[in-house]
Amino acid sequence: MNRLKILFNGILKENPIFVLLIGMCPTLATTTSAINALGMGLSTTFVLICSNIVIAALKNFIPDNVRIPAFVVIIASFVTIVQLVMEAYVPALYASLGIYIPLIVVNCLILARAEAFANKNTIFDSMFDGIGMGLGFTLALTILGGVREILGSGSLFNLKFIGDNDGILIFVLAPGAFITLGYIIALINSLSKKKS
Amino acid sequence: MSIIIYSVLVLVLTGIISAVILYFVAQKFRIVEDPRIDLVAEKLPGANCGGCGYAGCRSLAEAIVKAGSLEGLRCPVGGEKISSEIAELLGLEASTAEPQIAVVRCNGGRLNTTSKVMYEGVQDCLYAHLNFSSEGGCPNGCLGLGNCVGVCAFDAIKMDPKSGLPVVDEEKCVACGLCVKTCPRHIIELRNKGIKNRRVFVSCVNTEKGALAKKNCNVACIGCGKCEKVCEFDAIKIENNLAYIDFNKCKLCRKCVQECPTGAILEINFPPRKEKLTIDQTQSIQN
Amino acid sequence: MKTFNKGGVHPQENKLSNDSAIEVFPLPKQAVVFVSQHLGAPSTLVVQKGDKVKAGQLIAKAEQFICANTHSPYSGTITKIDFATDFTGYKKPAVYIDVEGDEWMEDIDTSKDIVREIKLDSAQIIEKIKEMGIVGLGGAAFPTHIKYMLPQGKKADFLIINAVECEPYLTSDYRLMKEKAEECLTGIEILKKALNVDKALVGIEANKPDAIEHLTKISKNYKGINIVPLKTKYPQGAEKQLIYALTKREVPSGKLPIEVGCVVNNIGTAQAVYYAIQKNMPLVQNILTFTGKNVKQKKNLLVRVGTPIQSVIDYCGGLPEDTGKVISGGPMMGKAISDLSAPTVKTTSALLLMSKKESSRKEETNCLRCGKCVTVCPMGLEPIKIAQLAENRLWEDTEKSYAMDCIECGSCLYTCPAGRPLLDLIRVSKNHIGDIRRKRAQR
Amino acid sequence: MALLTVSGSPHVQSNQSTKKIMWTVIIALFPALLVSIYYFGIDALMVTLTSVVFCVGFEWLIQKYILKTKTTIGDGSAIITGVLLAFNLPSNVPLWIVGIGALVAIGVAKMSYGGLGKNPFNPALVGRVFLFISFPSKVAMSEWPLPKPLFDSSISDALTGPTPLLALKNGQVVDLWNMFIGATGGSIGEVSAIALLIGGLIMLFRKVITWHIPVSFLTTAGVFSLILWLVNPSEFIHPSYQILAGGMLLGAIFMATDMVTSPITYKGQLIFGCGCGILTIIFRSFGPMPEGVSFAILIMNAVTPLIDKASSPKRFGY
Amino acid sequence: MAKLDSSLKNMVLSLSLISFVASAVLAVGFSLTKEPIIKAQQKKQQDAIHAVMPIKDAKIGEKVEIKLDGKPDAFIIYPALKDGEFAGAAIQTYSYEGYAGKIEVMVGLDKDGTISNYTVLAASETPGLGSKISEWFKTTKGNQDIRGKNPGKDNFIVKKDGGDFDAITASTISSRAFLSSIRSAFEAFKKYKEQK
Repeated sequence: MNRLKILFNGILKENPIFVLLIGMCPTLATTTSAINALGMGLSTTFVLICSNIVIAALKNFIPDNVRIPAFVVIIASFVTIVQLVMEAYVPALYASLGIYIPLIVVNCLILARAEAFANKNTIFDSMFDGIGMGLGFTLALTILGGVREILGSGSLFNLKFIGDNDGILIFVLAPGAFITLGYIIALINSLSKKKS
Repeated sequence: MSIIIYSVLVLVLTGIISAVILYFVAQKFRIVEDPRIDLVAEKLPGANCGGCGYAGCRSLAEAIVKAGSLEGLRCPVGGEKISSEIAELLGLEASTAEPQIAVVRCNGGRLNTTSKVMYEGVQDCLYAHLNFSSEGGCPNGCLGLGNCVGVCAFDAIKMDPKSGLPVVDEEKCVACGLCVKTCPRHIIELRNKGIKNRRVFVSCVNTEKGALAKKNCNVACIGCGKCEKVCEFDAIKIENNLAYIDFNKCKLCRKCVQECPTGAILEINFPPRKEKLTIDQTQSIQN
Repeated sequence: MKTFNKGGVHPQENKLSNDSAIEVFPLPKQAVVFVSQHLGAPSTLVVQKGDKVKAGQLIAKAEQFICANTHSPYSGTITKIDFATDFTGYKKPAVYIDVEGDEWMEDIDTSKDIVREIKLDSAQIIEKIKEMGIVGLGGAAFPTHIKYMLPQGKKADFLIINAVECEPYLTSDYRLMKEKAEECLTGIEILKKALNVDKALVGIEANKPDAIEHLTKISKNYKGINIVPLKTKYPQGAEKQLIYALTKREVPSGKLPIEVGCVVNNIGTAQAVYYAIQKNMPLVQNILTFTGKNVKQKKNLLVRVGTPIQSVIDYCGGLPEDTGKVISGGPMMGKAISDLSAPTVKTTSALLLMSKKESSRKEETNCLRCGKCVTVCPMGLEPIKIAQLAENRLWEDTEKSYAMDCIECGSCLYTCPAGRPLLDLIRVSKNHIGDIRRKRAQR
Repeated sequence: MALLTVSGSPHVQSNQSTKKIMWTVIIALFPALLVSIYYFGIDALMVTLTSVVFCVGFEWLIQKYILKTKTTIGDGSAIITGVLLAFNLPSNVPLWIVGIGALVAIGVAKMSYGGLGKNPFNPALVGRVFLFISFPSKVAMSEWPLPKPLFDSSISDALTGPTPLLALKNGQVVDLWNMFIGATGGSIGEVSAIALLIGGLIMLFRKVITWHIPVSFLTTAGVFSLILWLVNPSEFIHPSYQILAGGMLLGAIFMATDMVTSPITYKGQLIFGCGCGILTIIFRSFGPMPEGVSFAILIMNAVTPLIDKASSPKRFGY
Repeated sequence: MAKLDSSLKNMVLSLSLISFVASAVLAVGFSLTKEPIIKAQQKKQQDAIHAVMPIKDAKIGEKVEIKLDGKPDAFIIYPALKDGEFAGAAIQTYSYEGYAGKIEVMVGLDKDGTISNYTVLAASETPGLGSKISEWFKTTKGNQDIRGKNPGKDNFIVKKDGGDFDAITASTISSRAFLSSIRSAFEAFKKYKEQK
């Protein structure tokens, strides 16, 4: 029950993108299409789960004053592994996400969860937190990417549905990311306000 | 193979060097702070409402740890529970105080006064207070522009659109006292919540002489002194033509309520009496 | 033509009662005189219930530094000493007098002769001003003698007389200058002597050409009194703006005019000083403009202090049907009256009756950031900014935006096309800043 | 008798009001609209009407159903946004695109910030730039409808060609007089210098705007482009063309002077105008696009709070 | 186990151990994925070459690097050999004049220099606008198809500048850059033939 709560905490109540607003760099950069967003979300989720587990396991071994460099080393290792594997076995995805993969290292989401959760909780709790936060991140990214793709390119997961016409181009560009994100957050805030 | 050795060497060396640097930096810039402050601050609600008189929850925590006692340092929001928790944490004795609630001591409003003038301008009690007495003419009564509503951090005070008077939500009010400080006419008071939330109080702050007060407002206290006489517990005092019930002495017998000729004394959360009350305002406040 | 350096507005002048000569208002049967009618510490009552008083007799004594005497404007019996409602609806201690005849104290000269010779020296004049309960009649009711007790090391260069009357509607000073020019100028002469200066500057706005002409003509008989015509612009009559207009000196923020060697008094005050010194008559009456667009009988009245406002209205033909607001003073800085039964005080210089339509505020819309409030602010403040901070209850920030420098002339609120209550908000901020400063001083 | 009213002083207010200001601007926009109807025909009118109807409609819908506040469409500000948005679009633009532009101008640039007076950017310009970025193939900035006087049947329909600025960039010759009266290609409202100047004078006379922004804008642009022209007349355009061509006058008179998004003090307004002028010429001369007024004004809108901070008036007594 | 103190010994030990493990893991991971990555990259290159080659089943000869005057980088020519005869080439060319910097194109020419096909290897042009270069110039529509045209005969300049080809709507700069890269490729091709 408690772990379930941790899981859903990341997906809904403390959704990293829509509520906590952390990890904005990949959010804005990689959500030009739903598939890119999904790829980025899943890679981040993988790193997040792994780093959460490892950090929770090592938390007593790491003195407080070196915890940040230690976390960074651990996170960076996993990111590099993801990058190597992706380049070797899924070159197509690597081509579109490649330059953003190394940025996962400095994604605040991962460091924030390490600092705020994994460093204080058990391995299993941390794993669930990683899964929840990762799924929340992936979900948010996919929604954002989906909306931007629909508006910007007139397609979803690369399936075109408005014929030959282009979409509203600005949504594929950087300003579109900000506009879409802003309005989605506004919508979620107003919905959650109505609920309470 | 060389790449493995090479990368291991580089990374381990970086690790060692940065650990050493970090160690000396940490030594040099260590801030000595009582770790108990953090612990106490964690216990506090974290709303930073300022009800305790400090800038925020952390300031209160600092003050508590510094003072080494809870004397006069109390979080009105958290109340007894938090006080005792903090006391336990610091090994202190908790000061006990009864739970309190904000009480609006004016029952004039639109229902019991007739407007003599109209106010126009910024909807701010303080400004109206500077410009004139009130629409009904009472120089002490509620102006009804809602400064108290604006400052409440807990959404616990609302304007009743019918009477034009503020109404305190018993569930939400935490007795932080912000509205008390804000009201330019000092109408709102923190009173003990009372047994089963039952309270008896004089809902008037008008200090004019009886006739004058009554001229402007149907439910004004006219300072007649009947309640003072009927009270068996010496809880009621008349000063400046105004009765005041000391909530520490009041035993909630409700004799004064029946005695009051204008209905300025209100009883809250009591079960209905057998004989019907003459004043229907009591009900309106209860709702 | 000279004027102040920044800001200002030009509301419709509406000097409707320009042509009505000063009329003596009949004595009321019953009068209520407030014990304290000035800015500062309250005066102490020296009469009791049942006492017989004569006009000009002292009824409350100033016992503290910033304080003024109060005299009885009537002869009669004191029937009651109690609280009375002032025109804002608040209660203040007052003396109720049943008026019987019009008997003045023996040493008061009630004749109409002009006495020009000044017998007293500076210190004696100041003492006499204090004794006669003279307060500034420009509106603030600040005890006059204090202005003349210069702080150590300060020397005045100019006496500045405010005869600007920049408020729309008001004509009492104008009538005063036309009808009692000699009295005014002698009063200025006395004030000059009290201050030990040889130059007095009288600022008059250009919309009163015959007053300027008249005074200039007569002032030839007096030494060192310069009549200076000024461009018609509100708020020319504000102390700091007037000093700038006449001398190009800027009073530093938070400082008094004496900082730049000036002392400012209203022309009405000068006349009151004349009566006090030359005729021994305390301040018990003043000239009151009764005006308004719908008022049938627009008058300038010589009214004793303590006359019920309602009786003045009745005398002039009653309240017009659509009256929405009765204002004590001018439309720009006057105060709205909420209780017509209240009596007049020393500084009630006008009663202005405005129709509902004329006086009600514009519909409020969002601020357009047009910047007109900034352009018209004579103090160079940014009312838009202060109001915004005040709406967010950031009082300490309003202090940093210099809200305390506001002279409350109301130009910002007058000019705002969006009808924002700018001045209201600034006044609220000033009040809060006052609290903050008091708290700071305690620490 | 009715109750007396109590309020703080002052008790009189000037007869200026938000509504009056807005309607004056609308009247001032009329000459330019008439000229473009003359040259671009019924299309120009249709685009303008569509834009106005959508702007007012969106404002009403948003206030009524999303914000649930009092509707304020009567103040005329949405109409101005509508007209200005249309003035920045070519007359051959599809009407549904105008609708999207109106939604962005009103919904995104104005209402999201809290409505009239709170928007940091000029809504019409945001709408225009949005369309320009989003539909480059439909709101093409390279091909514009050419003028076709209303009563001249010798020219067939739907001719397009470059705007004067682009033509000049390509080394073609453009007639200055045509640019002055408006017989030239361009977006609906920007073609006629004389009509825009008349509108500006109306606003100046009615004290809706002051001279500071337009004059500093145009002077700076003129001087800066003159310097460039003197340095290299073959590469840079003559200042007289710079000022008459494109959206320069429309921007300087109607867009930059939008009181909501420009600085409040005269000093600030001069800085603002200078910034607009310099940026416009930089964008036009060194940027990839022929036009730069919209971007220049939007960028200066963004720095307006800073200008406000830096240009607060000198206080009395300091 | 209680958390370790932040003493010098603990800090150095902990951080260096973590670094050691991380680097070891990474090094191993790198060596494991090295082969597949190289293979994947080569495959991509090969695929591109084959896709643009004028003739099917051609044997690809030794690559040649050609330098041109005024161009910073070398152009790489992969000659196609049919029955040992030179039958055209795939040329890896580039232009720095794109809207967002460098674009890299693989273009196939037959032995006369007539373009058979092309593919864009790398470009960061504006999505939805400049990014259309990957399809635009092989779409049969108007004057935009460059396949079957010969830079030696046709004018590989956009119409607006007096050439033969339609530029992408609203992306003249990207179109210019693309056509310029094709011209460079032809120059390199000529030089290669001369050298031979």
